[in-house]
Amino acid sequence: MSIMAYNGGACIVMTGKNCVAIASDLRFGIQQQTISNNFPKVYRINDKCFVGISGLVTDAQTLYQKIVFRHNLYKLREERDMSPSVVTNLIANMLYEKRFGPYFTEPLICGLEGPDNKPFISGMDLIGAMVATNDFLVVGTMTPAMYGVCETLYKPNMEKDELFETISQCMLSSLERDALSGWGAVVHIITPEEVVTKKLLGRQD
Amino acid sequence: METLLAFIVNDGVLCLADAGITRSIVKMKEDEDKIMVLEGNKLLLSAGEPGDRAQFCEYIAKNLKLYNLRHGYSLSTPACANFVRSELAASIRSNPYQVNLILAGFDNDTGASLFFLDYLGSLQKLDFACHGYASYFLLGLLDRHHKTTLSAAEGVDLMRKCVEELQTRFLVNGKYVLKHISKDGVMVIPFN
Amino acid sequence: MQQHVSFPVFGQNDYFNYKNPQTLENRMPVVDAKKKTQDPIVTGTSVIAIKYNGGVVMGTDMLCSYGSLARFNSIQRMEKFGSYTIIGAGGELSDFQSLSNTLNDLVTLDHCIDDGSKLSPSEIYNYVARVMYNHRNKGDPLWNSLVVMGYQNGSSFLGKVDLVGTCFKDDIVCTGYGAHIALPLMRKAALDNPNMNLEQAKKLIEDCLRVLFYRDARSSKKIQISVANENGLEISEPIELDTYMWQSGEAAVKSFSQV
Amino acid sequence: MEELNRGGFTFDLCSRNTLLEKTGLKMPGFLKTGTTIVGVVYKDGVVLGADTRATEGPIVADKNCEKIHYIADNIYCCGAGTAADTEMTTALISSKLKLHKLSTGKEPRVVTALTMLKQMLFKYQGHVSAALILGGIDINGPSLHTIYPHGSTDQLPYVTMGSGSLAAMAVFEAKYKTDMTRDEAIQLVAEAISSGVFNDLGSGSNVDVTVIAKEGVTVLRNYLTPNERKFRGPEYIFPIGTTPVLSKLVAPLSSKVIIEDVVMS
Amino acid sequence: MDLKLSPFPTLEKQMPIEHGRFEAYVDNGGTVLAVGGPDYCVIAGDTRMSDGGYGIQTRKYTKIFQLTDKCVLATSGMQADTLALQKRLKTMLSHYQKEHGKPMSTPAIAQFLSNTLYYKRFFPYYTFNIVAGIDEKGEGCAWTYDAVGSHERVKYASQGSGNQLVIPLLDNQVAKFNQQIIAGGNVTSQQAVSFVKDAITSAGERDIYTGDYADIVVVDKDGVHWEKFELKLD
Amino acid sequence: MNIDFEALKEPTLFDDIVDDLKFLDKPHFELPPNSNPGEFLQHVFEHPSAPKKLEFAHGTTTLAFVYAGGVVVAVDSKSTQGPYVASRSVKKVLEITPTLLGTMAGGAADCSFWERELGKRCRLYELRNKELISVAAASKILANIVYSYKGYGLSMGTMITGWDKTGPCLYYVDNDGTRLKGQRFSVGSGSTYAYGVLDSGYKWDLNDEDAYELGRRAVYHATHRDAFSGGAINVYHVQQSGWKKISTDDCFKLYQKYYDQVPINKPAAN
Repeated sequence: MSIMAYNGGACIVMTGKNCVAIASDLRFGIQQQTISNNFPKVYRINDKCFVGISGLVTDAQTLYQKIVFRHNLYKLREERDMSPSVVTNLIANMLYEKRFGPYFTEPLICGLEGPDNKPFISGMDLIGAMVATNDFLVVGTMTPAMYGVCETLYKPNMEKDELFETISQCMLSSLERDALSGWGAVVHIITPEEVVTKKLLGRQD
Repeated sequence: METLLAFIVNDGVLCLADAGITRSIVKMKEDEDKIMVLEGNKLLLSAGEPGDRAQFCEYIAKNLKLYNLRHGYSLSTPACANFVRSELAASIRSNPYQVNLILAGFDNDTGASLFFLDYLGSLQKLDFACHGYASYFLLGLLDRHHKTTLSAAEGVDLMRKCVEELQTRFLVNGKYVLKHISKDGVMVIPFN
Repeated sequence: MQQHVSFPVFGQNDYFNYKNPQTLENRMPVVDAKKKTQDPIVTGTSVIAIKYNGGVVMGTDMLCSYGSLARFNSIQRMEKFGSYTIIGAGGELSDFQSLSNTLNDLVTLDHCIDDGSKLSPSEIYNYVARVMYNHRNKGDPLWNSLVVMGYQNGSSFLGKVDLVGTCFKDDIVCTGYGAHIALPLMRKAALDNPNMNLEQAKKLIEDCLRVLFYRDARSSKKIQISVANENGLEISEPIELDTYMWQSGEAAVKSFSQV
Repeated sequence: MEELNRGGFTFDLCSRNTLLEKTGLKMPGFLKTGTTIVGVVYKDGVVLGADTRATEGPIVADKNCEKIHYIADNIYCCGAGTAADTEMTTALISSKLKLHKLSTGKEPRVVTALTMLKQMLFKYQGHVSAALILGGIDINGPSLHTIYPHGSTDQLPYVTMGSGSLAAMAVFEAKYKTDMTRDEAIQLVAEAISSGVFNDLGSGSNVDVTVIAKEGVTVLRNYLTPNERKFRGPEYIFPIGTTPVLSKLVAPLSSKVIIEDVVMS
Repeated sequence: MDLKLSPFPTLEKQMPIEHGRFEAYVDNGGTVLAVGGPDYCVIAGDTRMSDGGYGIQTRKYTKIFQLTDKCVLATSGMQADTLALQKRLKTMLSHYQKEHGKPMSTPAIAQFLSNTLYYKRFFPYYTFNIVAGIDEKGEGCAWTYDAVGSHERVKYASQGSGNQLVIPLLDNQVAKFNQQIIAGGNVTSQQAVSFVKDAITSAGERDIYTGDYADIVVVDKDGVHWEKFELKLD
Repeated sequence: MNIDFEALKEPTLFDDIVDDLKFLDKPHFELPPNSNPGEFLQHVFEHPSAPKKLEFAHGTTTLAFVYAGGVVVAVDSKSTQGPYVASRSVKKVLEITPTLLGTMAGGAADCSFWERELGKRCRLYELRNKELISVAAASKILANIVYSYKGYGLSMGTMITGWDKTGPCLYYVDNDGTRLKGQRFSVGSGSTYAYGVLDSGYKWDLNDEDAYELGRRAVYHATHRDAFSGGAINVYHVQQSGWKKISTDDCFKLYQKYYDQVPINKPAAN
């Protein structure tokens, strides 16, 4: 078993029209034993930036705390929130610093960028190789399944409700085939006006 | 081969730990207390290398005390859990502690809470938590029978059911220590 | 050599009296003393071939290497079998020679039967594929990549067989480094000119072998080109490739002292 | 406490990671660019080319990534190998070169970038696995170099790197001429990259080309896009309410939370 | 002293690409999938055959093999094993036809393939199979296998290098998992073909071993209908 | 003594391809070349340039227990290949004969092939002896077969159960050749979780409905905790008259039922 799959976990980010969505599963397991079915992997950095971290849970928690620490310093210094692209660069550099002894986490970043709230998503591998696209990104224990459904079901310029249904279906369908992630899912839709969080009914086996 | 088990009941948390210390094939001791009381309102259950366990738990206990002396008040249970997690996650990089932990506590404003920590430094809040091979037998059983609305007496009965199951199916058996934490503080409940 | 364990169940009267697969002679296949090719010793490199509008052209160089030693520099790596088929071989030379013995026996047998029907390229191709696959199953592979080409009754044949028995037919076939270097060039050429004539095809093969000579350290510039078409089979005499004007790099390398 | 602005690699997780590996867990792989990257010198400059596929094992992780990195206004660099290494190495050298330029007040030379890169890669003895093609133009005219992960370098009129290097090199060996025109050079580079894209599974999607000439740099991002998706069925529509939802929470934005002064009475 | 007189210097271990340890198995990649309907079955398979690494050996090797006029076998994995398996089945099916005077039914073929694979339990065929077609009642059916013959009758199936990409999509669009509102009724075979094309195109987008062309095969009461379909060549 | 003259024979042209035809005579197992069959599959995929390892369908929670009313068998239906869920609809109760049931844990192909074979042999026994085979004998046949393949790498953990002259009977048989008679067994990766629930709720004189629910619950909680178990839960009941399938319940539905989970946006009409 890969270290990345030790605790299980899956995340998807997807863009819509003036909105972005981020979804994660809820399992926290130790190898094949499920410890908890209430462990969301999405963290709020600020109103317009969310980070999903899958991989080894201890590293995800450590990394999240470090990001928040840096973000707070940034806020103290600049009196503004970090934009998602800045968060991306920050995390990429933090991860690459540990090139030879990496954190076993793959973060996804999503949010709304700039004054005109352009949807922004990005992701990276465990040593900070950035991947920036404008449709969707996935990480987790069963990435092929997630790529497969997203590739087909994604369409550009979705309204927020449509985006919610699409990302939820992508998430639930790929969890259906993943033994190490699942046990329910949570979706956040980020729009300039509000952040809607919905907990999905998902399989518990 | 050690067993830690804790679950929330309606007035607090019940914590059970085995009382054995084994070395290779020898049973060294049968009355070890693996449930440490922290500042009167928290219980730290630990399992793992005996040396690491003692060192780490004492380190945590003394630092909590230090915090209390410096600030004049104690860490809440969730804050304590986060402190323990970051200490574990930091120490594993150089000097790994091979300890698995459960932290239970009762705070006057938020009530009872229970945290699961593994030796890597993963933290999760739960209604019931179990460490060791025993978890393979007990998690299913607790899923079936545990409710947070159980009274303390019913909780003790459930503990007995768990121990009974271990005695039927688990290779290793010995004595156990049971503690209950509530707004009235920590109480050791006679068991075995 | 015992290669199989009988299934202990079928066709027996007494269900407790089955042949026990654990008994010694059944348990282990006898390890025979014959040395099996697990490492090629004297090897030929790429074979490349392409179909054109009236047949097939194949080219190889003539070098057989012993590790990094250019050991034998005038080996013909293509051979005719019967009236319609040529096989080109890369990989272990001795394995190809042994295979060619077997195939020649097959051709002789076919000749002796004298029923007016002759072995077609596709028959030989299928036979070779089975031989290679069965050798693989015995853990005793013939360490070759073979290109089978032929021309019979107005249709061209071109196929490849490798050491585990993988086999396929295609319009362009390359083995060894050819599959990495020549194949892209030939695919592009075939795309640009789908209806190639013999001259163009020969030129293409020659060009590709030249590029292979530049980049494959186990190749030589002494080559042979064979053709299968309505005039029958032909394997050319050795050809010496003319190679590049090496001065071409001068311009860019003139400031090399900086590096 | 978090150390800030310290720079360089840290190795504090290494011993833990070895420990984890000893428990039988497998180390994960990194994002790789299978890649075909090429460069060619023509009459008045250098043309660099790259495909745009990034892979994670057999899965395409990014269909349109950028592999031609900016080093300086007159120098660009193509990267193959571990994606993070190529990105970070080129970014680092780029910033160092900028500082160099600011302190000397002169246009950076290609060999300066080359030396910085090779010294850095040699220092890490191949563990930073970046295979690079460095192209640029300076007072000595156009020049083109390859840098291997261990720090060895060379200078040639036409070069290829990556898993598709053989396919691309075949095109160069067959069709390279000295003193090509700009258009010929772009054509040749595009053909070499296409050769990699279509024949090497590690390379794919689009062709990026960057032309570096005396007059300036032309970045032809997605110069060719031969691999657009060919078929799409009817759209998949999920009516609102398709997915079962257990709970919903609408969090107002913190900027919209109005904190009113409490009026003292 | 150990004096050796050997005719040549000792061989270096570094060999060109083709040399090295003998590997009994090669994965030639590719994706196959099947969707069964009320009176038809759609089967698709790409035609790329890779060399186990980054090379494409040929762009047009079909992975679908017709067994009877009601049943096809779609296989991905090692091509040499696939071919041996196909030949073996073909021989046995023609034996059956001669002995019984009728072709073997699709469910019988499904069980027969399972046994055939299990006889290679200790030296398995590196093949991933789907048997699909229509059964005696005329209903579309598919069976999916693991390498040693564990099999299950299913409504839809996929195998091969793009399996994990395709299957959740089928779960979503054919089985309609996790959906409270399900629009649309029975799927016609044209709709199924269009969907299958979409699915294999998506697999080709993300799986490097899937591509070039695809065979789309429809099995219905009139027999087996083949169609060629273009995928990406990169 | 037999002397092997095989080596002295002149090789013929078709020696090489004749292996392909041997299967026509008689079914048999083909063995890997020059190696121990039990280790072959481990070694062959070790090399870095070897293709992806073959993953056979695996995983499971199965249980069976004897009580006053007969035997209850409850199983999950998930099959996994590594972390990938190959299926959630596997039939893990194998209906060997109208009176005998077997369960499947470990290698799916191994279990289904050999229990199918066992079914054939039991039927033959019945035809020869004009009486049903006892559960003891049937399980012994299976144990003997797999024992004879010890070291070949078979993987199976199965329970054979039925009702014969001696009453309800339950045997556990695995690939090592272990064969145990007992009252309660649970096999598979999720078995320990199931034991926890089963032991705490088991009584000899359960009524039928409670017994079914106990089996179902035990497997349900195992599927929740064990990543490699899940799908639907099948419950069978072995009675004097033979076995009867009681129910198939999807774990997802059971979860919604046991924990009263209703979506807030549930459509009214459906």
